[in-house]
Amino acid sequence: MKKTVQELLLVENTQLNHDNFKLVLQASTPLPEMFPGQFVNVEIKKATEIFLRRPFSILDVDYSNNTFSLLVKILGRGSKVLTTYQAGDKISVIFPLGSRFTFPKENDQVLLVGGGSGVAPMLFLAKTCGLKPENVHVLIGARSIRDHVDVESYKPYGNYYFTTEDGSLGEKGFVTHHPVFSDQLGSFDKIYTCGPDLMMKAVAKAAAEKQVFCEASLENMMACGFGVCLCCVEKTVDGNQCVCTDGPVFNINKLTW
Amino acid sequence: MKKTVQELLLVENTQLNHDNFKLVLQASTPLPEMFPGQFVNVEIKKATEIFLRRPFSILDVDYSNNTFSLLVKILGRGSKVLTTYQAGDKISVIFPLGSRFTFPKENDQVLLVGGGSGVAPMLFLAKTCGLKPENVHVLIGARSIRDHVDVESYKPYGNYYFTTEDGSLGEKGFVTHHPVFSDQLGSFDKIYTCGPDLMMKAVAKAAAEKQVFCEASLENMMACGFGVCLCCVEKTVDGNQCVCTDGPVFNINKLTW
Amino acid sequence: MVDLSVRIKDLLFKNPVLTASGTCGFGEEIADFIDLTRLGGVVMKGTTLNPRQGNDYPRMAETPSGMLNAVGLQNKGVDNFIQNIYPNIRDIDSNFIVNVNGSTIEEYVELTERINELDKIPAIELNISCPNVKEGGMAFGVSCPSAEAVVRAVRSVYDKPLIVKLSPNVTDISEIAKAVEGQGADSVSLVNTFLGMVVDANSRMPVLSTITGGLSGPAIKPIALRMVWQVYNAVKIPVIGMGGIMNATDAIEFLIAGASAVQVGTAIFIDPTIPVQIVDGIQNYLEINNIQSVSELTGSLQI
Amino acid sequence: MVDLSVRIKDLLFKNPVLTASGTCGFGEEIADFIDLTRLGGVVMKGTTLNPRQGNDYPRMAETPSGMLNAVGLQNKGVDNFIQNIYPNIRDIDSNFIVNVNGSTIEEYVELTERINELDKIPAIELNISCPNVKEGGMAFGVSCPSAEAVVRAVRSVYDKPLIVKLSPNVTDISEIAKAVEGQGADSVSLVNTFLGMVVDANSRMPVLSTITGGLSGPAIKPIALRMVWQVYNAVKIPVIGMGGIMNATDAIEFLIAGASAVQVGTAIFIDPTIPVQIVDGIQNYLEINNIQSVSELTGSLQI
Ligand SMILES: Cc1cc2nc3c(=O)[nH]c(=O)nc-3n(C[C@H](O)[C@H](O)[C@H](O)COP(=O)(O)OP(=O)(O)OC[C@H]3O[C@@H](n4cnc5c(N)ncnc54)[C@H](O)[C@@H]3O)c2cc1C
Ligand SMILES: Cc1cc2nc3c(=O)[nH]c(=O)nc-3n(C[C@H](O)[C@H](O)[C@H](O)COP(=O)(O)OP(=O)(O)OC[C@H]3O[C@@H](n4cnc5c(N)ncnc54)[C@H](O)[C@@H]3O)c2cc1C
Ligand SMILES: Cc1cc2nc3c(=O)[nH]c(=O)nc-3n(C[C@H](O)[C@H](O)[C@H](O)COP(=O)(O)O)c2cc1C
Ligand SMILES: Cc1cc2nc3c(=O)[nH]c(=O)nc-3n(C[C@H](O)[C@H](O)[C@H](O)COP(=O)(O)O)c2cc1C
Ligand code: FES
Ligand code: FES
Repeated sequence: MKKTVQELLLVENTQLNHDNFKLVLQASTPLPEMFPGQFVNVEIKKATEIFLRRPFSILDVDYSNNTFSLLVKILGRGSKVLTTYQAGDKISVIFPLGSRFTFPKENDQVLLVGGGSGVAPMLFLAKTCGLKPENVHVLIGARSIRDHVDVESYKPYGNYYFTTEDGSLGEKGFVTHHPVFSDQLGSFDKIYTCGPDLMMKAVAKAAAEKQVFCEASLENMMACGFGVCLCCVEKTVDGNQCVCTDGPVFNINKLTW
Repeated sequence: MKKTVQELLLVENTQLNHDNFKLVLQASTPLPEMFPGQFVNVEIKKATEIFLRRPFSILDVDYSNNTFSLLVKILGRGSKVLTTYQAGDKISVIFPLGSRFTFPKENDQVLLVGGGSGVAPMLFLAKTCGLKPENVHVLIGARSIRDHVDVESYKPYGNYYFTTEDGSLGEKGFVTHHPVFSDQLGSFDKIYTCGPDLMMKAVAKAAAEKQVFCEASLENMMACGFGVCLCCVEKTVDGNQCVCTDGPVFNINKLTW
Repeated sequence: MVDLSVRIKDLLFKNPVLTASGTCGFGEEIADFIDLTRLGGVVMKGTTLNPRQGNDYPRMAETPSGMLNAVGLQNKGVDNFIQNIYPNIRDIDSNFIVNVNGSTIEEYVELTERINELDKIPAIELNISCPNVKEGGMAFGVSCPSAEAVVRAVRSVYDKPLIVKLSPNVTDISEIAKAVEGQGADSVSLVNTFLGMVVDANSRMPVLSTITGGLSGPAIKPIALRMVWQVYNAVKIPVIGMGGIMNATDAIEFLIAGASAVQVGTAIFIDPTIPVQIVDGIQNYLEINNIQSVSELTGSLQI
Repeated sequence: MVDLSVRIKDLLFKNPVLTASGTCGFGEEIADFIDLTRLGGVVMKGTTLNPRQGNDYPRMAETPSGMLNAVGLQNKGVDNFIQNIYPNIRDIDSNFIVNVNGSTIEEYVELTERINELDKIPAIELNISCPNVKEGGMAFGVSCPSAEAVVRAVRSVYDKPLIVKLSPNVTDISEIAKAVEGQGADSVSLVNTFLGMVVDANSRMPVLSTITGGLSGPAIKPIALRMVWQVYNAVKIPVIGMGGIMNATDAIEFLIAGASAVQVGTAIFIDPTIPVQIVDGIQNYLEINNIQSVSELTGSLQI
């Protein structure tokens, strides 16, 4: 998978909730194969004082149309401006970047735990991991129902569970409070997680305790995204590693959390 | 005329030729009175690495709609990005700025000489100077017909003459080669000019020779536009003066050209 | 109500936001846009003993997130200031500070003495860091002995608060700060502009008539902030921070890094209402964070 | 055909565009994006005698038109370089230059000796200007005596082209340049990053784990350009210019101001194809302007 810098065409920008948008980008040539966990690095030109690119996970790929999509959550200046782009705009993107989740084995029971901007790779993994839907369990946490991203189109690929901090959707509390997590964790063969640091650390800790295979996709701040700046490092048992090339997906045994 | 910083609404952006656009901006409150020669300073946010505002002359004002218009010619980065703004966009503008042309006396015969980005104040002056149309003579120079800005809607306010360097519209050559200029200059009571430095200097020289009253509107580079940075200075017989506050309109006797 | 006031020696500022010299004229020029009495202070355009025409046009170049200027202290001299400006500003309820410049120590001293006679000028800012003049200016501010010499001479004729404005074009700004503190400066303000240059690739000429000019604006903010922090840790007198402040968050960062007050410069060119927006923004920040007094922010960096 | 080649001592560069140390790994990392043989040279990631883990995360902060980094010379040490990197790059047709770092003069010398054994490393860049390490680094580069001492020691064991990379965090960079020229440096490259700082107003903490870091990118371009011009006017050895170069026009400005070659750093993070675009852009500029050889541009500033 050769990395490239390409000017892509924004073909769709759909607002999903108050601060989440789905952007669909089209290449003029066939896309390389891209996998859950991988990300792209997006240039945001329509703004003063945004200098670096911003990384976003791949949410989905449609090879037949040369398109892929991103789930963009407004966090700060860059993500905010990006969500104002309109169909027809050109956007420079570097892709595909980073490592991928280890796909499960046939008949594995897997739990995917996502939150915040970490929902995208979980949905993409659910869709493409190759398991029967009944073996795929996706747990999504949000602050409140208004922060929840509708996952209707991903429902065919797994079972969905929700938590919200205020109880407005699904169980009240954090993802770790959901019965599928708190009661059944040991029954999964593999756990995958992406989201806020605190969430991932809680998931990793519980997985480690139950000795379940667990991979987390980190979102460290990046300057380049392709392994030259050494800014995105995470401490691992093998020393500092680059989240953008050695990761973003790490087996939790590698991490020093 | 108090200067203000306001967020204005772009209500129209019309492409006039390959590199000229007319932008119409609307205020939410009544506009102050604004005069030919005066300008506004526009913030251009939808671009990386444009830091300062960009000054543009007032092309026209419609007090009943709280709108005024600008004629924007693409010169560099800022003007280019500005012309991509769309109706509905908000733009921060500081206005009104600078000095105004001295209005002619009743029955004066006046010649207005404009070129390049200097056409706007000439059209505004023709429209608002209060003379009978037959006393107003507007001479506009361009490189070629494709650089020419259609002035149809200003035709009722005066007589129009054109020069192009390649002869594709009107007389071939510079404005100074047009008969209305070369033959009749002495017959005018007042001459007004705005445009490229070289053009204005040639006009000023001829006017001085014939001892005709002449005002030029300068376009020195500006940082602030309201007299605090002292960056826009022009040498005058009274020392360095600020084009943004002492000008942009200067009587040519004041200038050291 | 939170307390926004700060003190430099015995001079009270109603809030820590001042406008920077050379970017707000004498205050009057921005009175259309803001109520000057809302500002902690106004540091007026650099003044010299005799009138100066400044440098030739072009004096300005835009740069990424900043600008170069080479104004070169254009001003009408101290007599004009006393006769034509001072009467207009003397009764405005804010601190109008004169930015004092000279080509020689004698000029600095003589100008200071003239300003000293003006009751309603509560302080001076001694500019030993202008990069745009051939004589004096920055030359005084880049070595300890010369900085000490000017400050000593001016201190001997001036009893009101003496702020010394430092140049960032030095290896170790905290050494210079300590040197001027040692000569009795009541405060240091930093930074003045960085010496920079812009070339036009087409004409192969410098853009500025003076070849080099002074860089200001957000581009320099990270360097200025670092310098404020270093100087704060080196001296006991209050530090006035500036360099690329565009909004309240920027200003708060300078306070946290060690500034007792801030100056807003180039931002005024972009929007002259920014200084007042910053006053409001700081107040808001204090309220949200339950901080009683802005002075608690100064040097509150957690490391 | 215009001639893009430049020479530093007896080393030929096919064109004046190099990638800057710490921004292109060892070249291989950007080989997906560009053909490395199109580059004049690749200055590889800063190398030390022993492996270094570098500083803690966070090591990076975006700033207006720039960024701070505090990587702190993370690298696997010279042995790893010789065993695992050198074999991959030795036959690529470009100049792969090692950026040499040490905490002590002895370390600089020992590392240089190791690199000297590598046939296909045609030159070293001696980094006496890294602002992100506690020992050595910038400390050597901000005073003439210490800069002279390192260069003298390294020169005595190294006969190939020796480029010395200077720090901009000094009062007078031309003094440092003259000092290292006096010790036999074949070229100076400048600038390394400016010491800066970013504070998070909410947490009231520095953003970088190291408090301060090195500022790079377009923000620093006007200052870097001024320094290149000053150094060009002060020394006889060729100057390699860098600091915020984002496109061919920027690069040409550095050449005009006095650089014989340029390095492209932070721009690579934005678009790794920029260095090659710059090669093409310079060629295009020469053709349009009827200039035979890029070396005619060097120092061609009309003043
Ligand atoms: C590999 C990877 C994949 C990602 N995938 C997605 C995705 O699919 N969808 C999505 O919405 N977001 C994703 N993110 C996060 C996204 O990159 C950030 O939200 C975005 O860069 C924020 O930019 P901004 O300009 O809006 O925020 P800024 O204005 O730059 O920053 C706002 C605040 O957020 C902090 N911040 C910025 N970026 C990060 C970060 N990466 N980690 C922690 N704090 C940060 C800043 O320090 C600042 O305090 C991903 C990040 C990485 C590294
Ligand atoms: C009082 C005043 C009134 C103006 N009225 C109009 C108007 O009605 N319509 C219009 O189209 N333009 C007008 N201009 C000119 C307009 O401001 C510039 O074209 C614009 O600022 C260029 O910005 P840019 O970002 O596109 O160019 P940049 O990318 O900033 O610059 C491109 C090139 O043009 C040069 N340049 C930029 N601005 C100026 C300038 N003001 N004078 C000389 N050279 C310059 C730069 O040095 C550079 O070489 C006016 C200028 C002034 C001062
Ligand atoms: C156009 C201009 C003129 C300036 N004139 C002066 C001056 O006369 N005296 C002075 O001490 N500083 C002067 N400065 C420096 C500013 O006061 C301030 O130190 C510097 O611009 C950094 O702050 P900023 O980035 O907020 O502008 C000037 C700056 C600019 C941009
Ligand atoms: C992330 C990063 C790492 C760097 N590492 C090194 C290094 O190891 N050795 C070195 O001499 N310079 C290093 N530099 C400095 C660059 O080589 C260059 O001097 C500086 O960034 C200015 O150029 P630029 O603005 O084009 O990036 C580094 C710069 C960055 C941004
Ligand atoms: S972001 Fe540059 S190495 Fe990972
Ligand atoms: S542009 Fe600032 S004084 Fe005229």
